Amino acid sequence: MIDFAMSKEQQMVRNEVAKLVKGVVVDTAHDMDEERHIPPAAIQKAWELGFSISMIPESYGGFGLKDSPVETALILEELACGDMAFALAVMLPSLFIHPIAEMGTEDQKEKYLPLYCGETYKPCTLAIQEPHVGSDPVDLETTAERQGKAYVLNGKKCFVPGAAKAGHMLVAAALDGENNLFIVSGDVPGMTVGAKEKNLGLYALDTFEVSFKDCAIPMENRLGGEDGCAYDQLIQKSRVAMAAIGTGVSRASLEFVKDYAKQRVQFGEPIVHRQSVAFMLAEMAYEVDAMRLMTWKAASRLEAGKDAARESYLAKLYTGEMAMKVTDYGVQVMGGHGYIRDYPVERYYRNGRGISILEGIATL
Amino acid sequence: MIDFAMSKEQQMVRNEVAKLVKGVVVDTAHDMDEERHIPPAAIQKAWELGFSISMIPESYGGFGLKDSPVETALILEELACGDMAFALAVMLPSLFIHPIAEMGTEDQKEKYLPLYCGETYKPCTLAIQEPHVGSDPVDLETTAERQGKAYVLNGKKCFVPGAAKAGHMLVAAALDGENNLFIVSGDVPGMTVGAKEKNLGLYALDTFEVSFKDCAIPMENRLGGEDGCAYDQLIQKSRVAMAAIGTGVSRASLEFVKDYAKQRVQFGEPIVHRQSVAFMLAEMAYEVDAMRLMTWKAASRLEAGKDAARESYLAKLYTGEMAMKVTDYGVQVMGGHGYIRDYPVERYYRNGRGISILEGIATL
Amino acid sequence: MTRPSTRAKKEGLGKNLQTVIAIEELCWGDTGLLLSWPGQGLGNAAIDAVATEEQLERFGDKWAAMAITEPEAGSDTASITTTAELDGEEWVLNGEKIFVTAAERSEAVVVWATIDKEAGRGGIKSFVVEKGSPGFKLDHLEKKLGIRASDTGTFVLNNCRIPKDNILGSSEVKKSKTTAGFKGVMKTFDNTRPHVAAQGLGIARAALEFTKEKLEEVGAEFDYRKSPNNIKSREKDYYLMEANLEAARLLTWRAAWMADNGKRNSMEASMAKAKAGRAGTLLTQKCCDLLGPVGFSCRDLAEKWMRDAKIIDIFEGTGQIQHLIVARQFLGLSSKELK
Amino acid sequence: MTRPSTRAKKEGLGKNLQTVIAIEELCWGDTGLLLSWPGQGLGNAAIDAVATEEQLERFGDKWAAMAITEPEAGSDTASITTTAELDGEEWVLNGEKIFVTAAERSEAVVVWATIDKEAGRGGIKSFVVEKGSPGFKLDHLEKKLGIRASDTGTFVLNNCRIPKDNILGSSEVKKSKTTAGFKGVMKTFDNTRPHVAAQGLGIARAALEFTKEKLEEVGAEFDYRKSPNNIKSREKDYYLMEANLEAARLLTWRAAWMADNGKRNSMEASMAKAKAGRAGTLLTQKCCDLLGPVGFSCRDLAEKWMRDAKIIDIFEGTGQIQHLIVARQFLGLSSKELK
Repeated sequence: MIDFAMSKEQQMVRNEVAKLVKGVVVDTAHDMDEERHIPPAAIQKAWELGFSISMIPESYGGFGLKDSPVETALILEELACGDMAFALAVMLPSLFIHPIAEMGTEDQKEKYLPLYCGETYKPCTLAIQEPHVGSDPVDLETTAERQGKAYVLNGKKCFVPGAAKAGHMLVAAALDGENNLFIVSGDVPGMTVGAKEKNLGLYALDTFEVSFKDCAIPMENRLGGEDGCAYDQLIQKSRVAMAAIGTGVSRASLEFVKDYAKQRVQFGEPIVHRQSVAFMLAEMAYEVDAMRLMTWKAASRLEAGKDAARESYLAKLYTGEMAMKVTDYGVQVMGGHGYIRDYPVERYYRNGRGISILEGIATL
Repeated sequence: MIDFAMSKEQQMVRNEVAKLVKGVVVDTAHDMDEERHIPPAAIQKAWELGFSISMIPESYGGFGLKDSPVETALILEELACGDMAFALAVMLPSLFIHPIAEMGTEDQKEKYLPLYCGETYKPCTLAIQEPHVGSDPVDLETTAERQGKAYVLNGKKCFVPGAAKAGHMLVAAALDGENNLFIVSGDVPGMTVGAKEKNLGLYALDTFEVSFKDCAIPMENRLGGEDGCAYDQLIQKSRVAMAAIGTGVSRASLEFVKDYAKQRVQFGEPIVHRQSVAFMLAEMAYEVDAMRLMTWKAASRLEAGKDAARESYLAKLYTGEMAMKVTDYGVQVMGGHGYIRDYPVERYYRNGRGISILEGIATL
Repeated sequence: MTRPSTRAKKEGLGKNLQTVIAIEELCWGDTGLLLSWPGQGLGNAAIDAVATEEQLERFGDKWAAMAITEPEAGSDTASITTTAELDGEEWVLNGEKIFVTAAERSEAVVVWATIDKEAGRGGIKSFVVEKGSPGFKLDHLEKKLGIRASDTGTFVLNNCRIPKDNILGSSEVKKSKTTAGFKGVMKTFDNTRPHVAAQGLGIARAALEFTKEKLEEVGAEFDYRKSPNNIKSREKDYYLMEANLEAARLLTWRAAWMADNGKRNSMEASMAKAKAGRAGTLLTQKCCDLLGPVGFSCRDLAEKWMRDAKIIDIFEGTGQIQHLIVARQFLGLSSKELK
Repeated sequence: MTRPSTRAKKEGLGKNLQTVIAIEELCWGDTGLLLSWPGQGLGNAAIDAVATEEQLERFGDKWAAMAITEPEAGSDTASITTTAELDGEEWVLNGEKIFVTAAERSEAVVVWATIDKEAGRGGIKSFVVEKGSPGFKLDHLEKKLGIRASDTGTFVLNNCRIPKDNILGSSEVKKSKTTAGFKGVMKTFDNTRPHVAAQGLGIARAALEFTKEKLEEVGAEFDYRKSPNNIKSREKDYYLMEANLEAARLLTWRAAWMADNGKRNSMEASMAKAKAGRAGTLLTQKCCDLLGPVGFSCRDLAEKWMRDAKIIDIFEGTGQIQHLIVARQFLGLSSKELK
């Protein structure tokens, strides 16, 4: 049944996040970006809303609610509309918690979920992307090899959010040509976390290069045990999550320049009275809507338990293209002012480029 | 030395062609398209200007002038600005004459050039393109095999202009993996010329599918003799020729809608007073100029005897993309009127799509 | 199936959505054919929307075309000059109407005319003119770039006389510049823009499916897992086209769903039309390019889809007009502020 | 090498062309650096163009920035509100100027101010204000998306006093709306727009060369023979970028060549700027995308080129302003007809 309306519950969740964003993100996003730092208190405040652990059974410390990819997509759009770096930082533990909860063995769930589903935000993360040109999350160069009672990891990851402080991380590696995830403790020998990366965007988010050199981890740390895990499903969720974030960043740019362009007077009239400006805004408006609809469609399939390979791929491809276009228009509408870091469109432009490039940095 | 000025001679040539186009093409192009026929008298009139044979030595019937790819590019733009089908029909014999003159053996020149360099337009042509998806003029499926004293051709060609009436044609085929051209007489057994093709554009131009089934041709009909020919150079010239034609078609659309849009009044003002229309025209204007400059640059390299692999490739790629965009804008500026065949932009739109698709249908 | 307005009332909600889905399927076949489908078209939509019971009785089953555009009035529908004057029990119409879809096949034409030039938009009314009315002549049919199965024609009205009761809606002239009457007629378009967008979806999907099939025949592989930058150019082009088509489809469905749920959808209808018109035009152009010779030959249908798709960017409001509508509503601007 | 106007006069033709070629090379290195090059920039261009012999003597060797934009006057340069009043042997200036390139490093600033608000454009004049003049204060420097090596600042003029002779050109106020005086100042831009376009070429070429190198390292092959639809997506993207860069370059060279040959090139200069600004922006975005992680990391320069390139689409007249100029000239429209 095709339906474009949000349920009451979905509206409630979105409003809650919007309130949080208004309270702790909107006024500080610029400073977080400048100072390349997100205040832990702000993250903790978001953590307390409990989105990351709502679907975790109560016995492991969560709320035991039904997992809802659509709801998570709403949350991510709203957070990213506030600030993309903040959104990624807040949802960071989900990168570890959700795959464990969905694909882990009983032992793995019991051992790891309670560690990260407490009242305090504790970083744990996921390492998927690799730093070479042409890297592809489904065609991994990082390998895992069975040696006795251990898996030995070799390879390099980049854009691993929160790696320096993460107690544990999931690491994607190819085992006999099949993609797998491995639970890696933050202090395992053979793993090196580099200095904080400097990137085009996301100045406020701590991301790291992580290298594995003959890094041996216990056999039981293969996610899902001997059967491995549904890796492709994680990729699908990760793509839809990024699509939701792309929608949020683009919407932020649209909303900012909409007001700006109505107030900015040049040649005796507000600049929106010119078709060249007005048509850019019209295009931004319908592309943001289209991005959201693509995201919702893919999320709905996941929510219904269906395969979303096609829908998640198209959603990320589309939002990747359009986030760049919309955030570019955002700068362009503002002209010289758009180039100055006093206005947020400059940040949106840099972050907007990340939507198509970044992989496995968010999940539903 | 970078120079953007036309020489006096070049200006003269261009003016002469412009006069011809004004006299015999502009008013009749629509009817030629509707009737899918070009009056032979019009073609003969153009033939008498002698462009196709000016570079042929006088001993073979030509004028013995210096070959000038730049001048030919100017001619092609001007003709195609009148009508693309007419331009291709008029320059048709060049497809056969020029490669023979440039790459043929002495015997081949003596035998074939006088046949086609007379006072009367006589069709002879070139068969390069193949009808399958993904066909590529440098990766031919048509083959030539040496059997005794003959080459045996097998394969299929399409969009061969004037094939039904051509006394001779050059056929591109791979011989031991190398691309070659073969001189094929119009009545050779094993060659079948199909019915006149119906195409998206170029209604007035006669093009044909031509099949070769164990078609044996004499050994001496390999262009350039035992050494073969510089096939890639023909491809370069062909690409630049198409770029010149793409510039012409696009310019025609631009010129027509420029006047239309200045006169068409809606909402109380000429539609050019709206930025959305004016900016489309501005973009069309600079893209037509850019197309021409790309064409000239490639043609200049050929004129200087340099390799133009890169420049000819980029010129065709660019004009292929932009001819589609410019002719699309042409229709769009005119709205409903653009969709009606009474106005030429409809024809330009269909022909415009041909610039990137068609291969080896024109040469310098 | 394709005439929702009257039936939808009886069968409940969801009809707009059903309609756009049905139209996509039909136009996957042929848009020209859909436009030549009896009763499908703007004329009947206008009658369904505003006719009285008595008029529905007389015209409800007649195939009605819509005649708005004039040689000097295209996008600027408010500037039409065809006149209607009441003479006793008859309206007398004079003027010329161009680009009338189903001009030849229809049984009646809904003609826009002004009953009071001074009143501007307030004076514009629509009239049902049946074929055979005195002074009503089909002047000629057009040759077009595409949708050639559909007949498009020009009517001349030369002292054309029709019964007084053939006016749709009230004959009262509202003196204000943008009256409810004119807006009522324009509102027909809010409902039909998603339909036009759906036509574009059908054409584009047909082209895309054909292209995929042909590319697969020559070795293209479509695997929704691999990074889009490492694959063949034609494969990435395909994915981008598919994504754009999906985006246009979702915008179209949303606009129709809003109408079904009683939400004002004028902006969203224009978003759908703007996106579907542009995406369909670019997509069908690209399909021909990727298909190479197969995309230029009339032996297959790719070239036809390219010709057909272009009309979606043009009729019932060009892409530029749709952007104007979206921008004005999104930004809260009047037509005077954003011209 | 990058200050052609004075030297070109001595050395003959071809200097504009030489300049744009040199600028492309320098900006292949770093555009921020070029903008921080002493004497490179609009201020010196303005002085070179209109200064008297005496003024050339005094300011010719000073590094001069240009101050036009105000908080409420961006593209609309005619609406500037900074005032200059003659008080005895001195001009007294009041106002605020933003987005001044080389604000900190320059030795003097050419400030646009009006000496008669009633006169509109006719009242706007430019004045050389030397650093250290009383009442002339650099308020702050901006943090920017790109060209971060260049300093961009805001000046406040608070009863700033400068000698009477520091006005460039005549102090006569022409009462007509578009006066020769204002046009003269605007003309400076005709000469500099191709220079700005050339900056874009340099940035774009650097990004493109780096991308090619990196793609080749992972197996991309560039062979200018094969049909563009049968190759890898990243290879076709590369070719399209290369073609667009070449198109922008040729338009830039043409505009410069016209200036060298005494031809009026205002339209062609805007064509070059419009194309180079847009092509450079899109191209550097695409390079980052194709490079994936390498395009997002600051370890390499791709991300910097993307940040730098965007300024070309904005400063010295946005892309929209350039399209306006092209359209007005191409269509023969006044600024009233095409706003």
